[in-house]
Amino acid sequence: MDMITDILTGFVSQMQKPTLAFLIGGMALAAFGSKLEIPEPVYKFIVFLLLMKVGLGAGISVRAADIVELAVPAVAAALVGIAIVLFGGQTLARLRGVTQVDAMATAGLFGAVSASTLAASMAMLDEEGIAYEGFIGALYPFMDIAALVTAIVLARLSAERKAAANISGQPGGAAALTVGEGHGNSNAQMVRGILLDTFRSAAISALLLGLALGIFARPDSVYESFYDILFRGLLSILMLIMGMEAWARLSELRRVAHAYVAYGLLAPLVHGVFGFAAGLFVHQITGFSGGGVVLLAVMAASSSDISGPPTLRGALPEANPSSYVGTSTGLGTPVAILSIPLWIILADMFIGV
Amino acid sequence: MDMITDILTGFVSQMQKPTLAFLIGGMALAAFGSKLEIPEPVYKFIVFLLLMKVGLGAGISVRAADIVELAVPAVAAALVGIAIVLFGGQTLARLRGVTQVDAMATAGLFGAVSASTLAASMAMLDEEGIAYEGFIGALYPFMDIAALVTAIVLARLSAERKAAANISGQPGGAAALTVGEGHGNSNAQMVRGILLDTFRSAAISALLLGLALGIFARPDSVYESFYDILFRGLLSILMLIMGMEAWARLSELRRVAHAYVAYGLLAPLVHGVFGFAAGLFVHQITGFSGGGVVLLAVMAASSSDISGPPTLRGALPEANPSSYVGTSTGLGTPVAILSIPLWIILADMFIGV
Amino acid sequence: MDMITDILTGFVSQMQKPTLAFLIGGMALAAFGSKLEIPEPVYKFIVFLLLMKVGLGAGISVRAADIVELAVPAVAAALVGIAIVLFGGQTLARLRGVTQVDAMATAGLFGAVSASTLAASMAMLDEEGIAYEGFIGALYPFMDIAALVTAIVLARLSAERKAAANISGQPGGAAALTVGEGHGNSNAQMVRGILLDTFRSAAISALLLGLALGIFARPDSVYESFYDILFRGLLSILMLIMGMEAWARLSELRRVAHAYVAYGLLAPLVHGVFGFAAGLFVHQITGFSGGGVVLLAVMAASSSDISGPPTLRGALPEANPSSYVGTSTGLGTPVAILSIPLWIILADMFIGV
Amino acid sequence: MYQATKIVIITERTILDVVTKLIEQGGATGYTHVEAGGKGSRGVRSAIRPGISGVMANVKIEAIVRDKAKAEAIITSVSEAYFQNYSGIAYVEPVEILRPNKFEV
Amino acid sequence: MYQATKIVIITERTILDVVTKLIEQGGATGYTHVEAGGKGSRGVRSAIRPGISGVMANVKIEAIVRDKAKAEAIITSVSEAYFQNYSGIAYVEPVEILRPNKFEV
Amino acid sequence: MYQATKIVIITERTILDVVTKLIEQGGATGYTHVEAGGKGSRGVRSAIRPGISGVMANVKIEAIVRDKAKAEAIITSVSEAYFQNYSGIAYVEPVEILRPNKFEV
Ligand SMILES: Nc1ncnc2c1ncn2[C@@H]1O[C@H](COP(=O)(O)O)[C@@H](O)[C@H]1O
Ligand SMILES: Nc1ncnc2c1ncn2[C@@H]1O[C@H](COP(=O)(O)O)[C@@H](O)[C@H]1O
Ligand SMILES: Nc1ncnc2c1ncn2[C@@H]1O[C@H](COP(=O)(O)O)[C@@H](O)[C@H]1O
Ligand code: NA
Ligand code: NA
Ligand code: NA
Repeated sequence: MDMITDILTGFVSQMQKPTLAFLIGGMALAAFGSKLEIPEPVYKFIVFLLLMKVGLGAGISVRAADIVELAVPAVAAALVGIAIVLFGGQTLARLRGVTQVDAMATAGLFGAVSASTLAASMAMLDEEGIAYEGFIGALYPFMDIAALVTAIVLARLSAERKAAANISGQPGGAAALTVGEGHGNSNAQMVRGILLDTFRSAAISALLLGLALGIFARPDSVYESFYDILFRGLLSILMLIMGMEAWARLSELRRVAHAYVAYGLLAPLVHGVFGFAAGLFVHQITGFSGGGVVLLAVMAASSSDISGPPTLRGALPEANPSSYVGTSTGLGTPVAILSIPLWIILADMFIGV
Repeated sequence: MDMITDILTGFVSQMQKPTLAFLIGGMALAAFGSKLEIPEPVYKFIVFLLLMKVGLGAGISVRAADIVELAVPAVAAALVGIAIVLFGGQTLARLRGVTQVDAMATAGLFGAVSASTLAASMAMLDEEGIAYEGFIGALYPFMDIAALVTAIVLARLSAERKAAANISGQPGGAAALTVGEGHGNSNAQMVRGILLDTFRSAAISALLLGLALGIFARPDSVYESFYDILFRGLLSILMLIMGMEAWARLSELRRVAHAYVAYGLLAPLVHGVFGFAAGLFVHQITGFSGGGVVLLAVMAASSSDISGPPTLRGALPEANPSSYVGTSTGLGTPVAILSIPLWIILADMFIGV
Repeated sequence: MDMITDILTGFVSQMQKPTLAFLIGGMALAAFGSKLEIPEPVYKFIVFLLLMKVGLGAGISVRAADIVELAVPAVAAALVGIAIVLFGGQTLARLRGVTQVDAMATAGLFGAVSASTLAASMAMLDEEGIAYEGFIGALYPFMDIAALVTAIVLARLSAERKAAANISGQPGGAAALTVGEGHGNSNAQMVRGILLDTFRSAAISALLLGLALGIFARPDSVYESFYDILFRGLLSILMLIMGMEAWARLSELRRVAHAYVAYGLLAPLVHGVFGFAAGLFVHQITGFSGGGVVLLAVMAASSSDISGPPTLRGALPEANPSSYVGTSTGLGTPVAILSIPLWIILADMFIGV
Repeated sequence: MYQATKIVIITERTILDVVTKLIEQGGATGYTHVEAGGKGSRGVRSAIRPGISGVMANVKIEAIVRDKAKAEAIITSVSEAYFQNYSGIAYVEPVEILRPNKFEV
Repeated sequence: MYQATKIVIITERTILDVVTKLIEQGGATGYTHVEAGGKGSRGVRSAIRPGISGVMANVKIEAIVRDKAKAEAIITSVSEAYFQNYSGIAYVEPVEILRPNKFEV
Repeated sequence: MYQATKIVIITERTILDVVTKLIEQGGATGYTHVEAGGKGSRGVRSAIRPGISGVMANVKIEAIVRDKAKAEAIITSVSEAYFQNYSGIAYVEPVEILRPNKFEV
């Protein structure tokens, strides 16, 4: 009885945290049919500022980090991204009403990383005074790119296999110019093309720019006096936006199989466990902090909602965006954000934070 | 002679206050034909941030306030909103060239509240170090919604009465889908529909969201480190925008009766007196502060220019937007903002601030 | 050998300064084909805020400045603007593939001032702790307007002379409504019209508004708590934008004569010397600071990329925007920004900073 | 190629939702809209400076319908329902389409 | 339904005001414009990335006039006045309108 | 005035670049595009609220070509290449132009 009260009290106090409260507020507004909207140019800019903040902060820390300390979690992040895609793609494709390519696209987004979710978890750790490696932001592209590339490559290979089996092919498919450049015939060329598209996407470019400036320039003063100061406030607005957006995208799910709803609700938790386990492993090897383990779990749990969808829309035209955008933005992101406290509690239990 | 010099000096020093100076600067720019423009997405966002600031601040204070202290001014605010509409609608409708529905729409906007004017008065009180109840922002929706709903209901009832008298009615009117939802046949349904539309409007939603977050979550840290810090600067830009906007909307008044010009210039002062009197009354009962009295007077004096017009355009299609937007945004808002110092002086004379 | 190492080290450390690093980062992103974009409404707003900051800061200082101290550099700034146009127009018009009107338009932009470059140089002086007169921002319109008006008037007079010689004229030219108002027949009217257009342009209006508010109102508190605080951070983003923009506009130069490339690369340095010399002269007369000399050199070196092009497009329709926009935004601005350290070094050598 | 009719309605941004509802009720399988500014009997309106309240913005709505009579019925109903109180114009144009079944309910 | 003619002019955003003045002088009772991007003989132009100065933005302007001769006169005058120095194209299309008096001066 | 054909393609914003490439390959000398929203068989799409990822935005692309056969060939090729996987419609309209050589390659 007491425990239930405890859990409930704990839950309510978690939901009162500004980050989670703004997310829930956004969903409530949208559900109520409010006409409030944050204009598109504004949220694009907020996302850019947060990514620059994460990138610059990571870049500044990378300068001082040693190579092993960095390389081990980076490899772990990439492997987690790949594992999520393999596991998620397999699982989803088996479910009723889900095509192979839609399964891969959806798993690709869930393997990739959500900037808003990562930023939210950093803010929550800061708030609780839990330390984490400053360079963590640098792990984002490893997991994100590994997941997207794996998903696209596997989906294309499977489509080619199917097309080879079924010689007639789709009419007109041959006439289409491939969206994006550099997609050649050989597999190596294909991977190069996908990589290029991914690196050029708005979110990855902003993050890498911040990283590069953090490493090679001396942006410390402007980082502290501007990007870091505005971080919390801008994040509160982004949470509101993600809440409204989640509600708007949920409606896409009415057009697709029920399997996506189940996946969207459960996958963040399962993937978070993948990330958490990888984090514990890195902790063993390099002394990675408890906060670092939390952030790796959150990255794994999160699903891309800004940069991933257009990359997939270009690379896998046959995949239905209603499925993957609805599942990721409509369910994956709010579930991942709301479950951040879970990873903090687990990390505290396993290794102390 | 001395007194005139005193008044002139006082006037000049008031106009030098950043808030008023930016407003006048905006009008001057527009009058000069400047091509400077603050992009629409930016001012939408600024208005949103200011409303969130007002709402969050009020919500945080509401937590600690007692119910009577809150309820009395809330009821007063609603009554003032209704009184302004009744009084203003009567007055305007008697003037030459003003139809019944245009009178009601215009009085509705003047009964409602302008977020920019309210924010400007809070900034001026802060600047002068005059205290006011933290929960004042929570009174905004009471006055705003009471006024808009009263105006729309009265205008519709009078139109129905006229239509019943004049059976033939307007051709095609029957075919029109009502703008907004939930407007049924019975009066109760009508009021519900109007209320829903009002609550869903961008400004009221933002304010209520801020209030709810302030009351139920713990946004104090982000409120102080972001919303409150940016408040003064963003307000200076909003004043500039309101100045340019006022000038642009003045031209609408060339198309409508002279009566609107007189109303736009005088109504803010008369309505302010209504609000001021109500404030004094609340002061007697609950010990409401002098700053609170000023803010109630300013809310009454102000006229809605962001959220009210689209609500009226949807609910009262026969009303001419040139009349009510021109009168409110073109004249009402600048007059209300420029007369803020008046209420401060009066409050100081009557009860000390 | 040592000196070369010194110079290289110095160069690398200059490029690491946040301002320059963000500029280079922007160029790199665009060159790489990144899809990152800062939305148009956002950069319009950033430019507005920086111009307000420069204007307000200058206005606040002007209050305390004496008239000679102000008038001498203002006249110098205007003369430098005119000298650049005369010199640049002559030089360019002699080169192969450059028409008279294109030469004048291009020289006009280079005589005018770039808000982003001026803001960058102020930030760099602040960073190094080098003092400069607070009113310097007030010199901007003198140089800017003098240069644009000179260029437009000269180009029009030369076109009229040509038209008089070659009576047949251009077909249809007579039917065109002149873009902008107030362009009459007599030369005085023409100059009035051009001046009006220039004063109404977004950048000059914003700067003059800031100046006027700084002089006549009391915006000191909001200046310090908002405009000044956000300055460095917003500038870093503007530098990124200018870098991406420079890369995008470079492609315009493929359509025009090679002469523009040479001019775009060299003119900022030559014009900077004009400004520097004028600054030294003012230093002799009024004791103008070393920092002030740097800023005068930078204004001269810079070329307008926001406000100047639309003014020229309206006033000189026959000039090819690919030439002047490509040369100024594509080459002039990055070269001028990257050479700011040069003027600091020179000022230190000549008079100490 | 198949004959079809394009309806165009230019009106106030605030009534986009109700106008498109009428278009769909009239039998169109879809519609497209773009933000617009303009000038007509009720003065200048602008997509970029729609006034701080937005009531001064226009929208241009287009719908392709197979049947010309249907097209005319739609613009007549929109016109009767809204153009007495709201700014707006409406017209139709002949077009040719590739996939006729896409535009039939 | 009544016959009328739609004028379409696609040109540089910076000359919107003067072009619409010519359209009104030519006898149109109104016009509608939308922000546009595009590509033609003078290269790529964009509504979303119009360059930091805005001189690289396009606008698409439409006006309905009753009389085809008037329509042709308007696009001829715009074309002669501006298309030597500014980017732009112009064309006309037949349309059918409901309320002919709305489009007559 | 000279006869010409206007192609109109309304499709997903993300494939603007590849569609305009096909249009140019088909022999058009230029094109114009505007941001759009709309509704069709694949649900509601919006220019102002294109979703945080932007994949829910539409674009309307127009190109004038002299030759009607060319116009039909272009929309057929776009339709075959993209409309199986992407939202979109395409149609052509007759127009009259002033300067025929401007639209010939
Ligand atoms: N002759 C016209 N040609 C094109 N658009 C027009 C015309 N007349 C009106 N419009 C458009 O329709 C809107 C409403 O017109 P009105 O109801 O006459 O004010 C205007 O703002 C214009 O966008
Ligand atoms: N063939 C065409 N079809 C449609 N729009 C065109 C065409 N040619 C040019 N345009 C538009 O007109 C603008 C100016 O064209 P231009 O003067 O040829 O550079 C372009 O930016 C396009 O928006
Ligand atoms: N009947 C129609 N009339 C006008 N536009 C349409 C129509 N059907 C579809 N569209 C537009 O084409 C887009 C894609 O349509 P769809 O592929 O049917 O989802 C929609 O979002 C609309 O913008
Ligand atoms: Na993930
Ligand atoms: Na009021
Ligand atoms: Na210069």
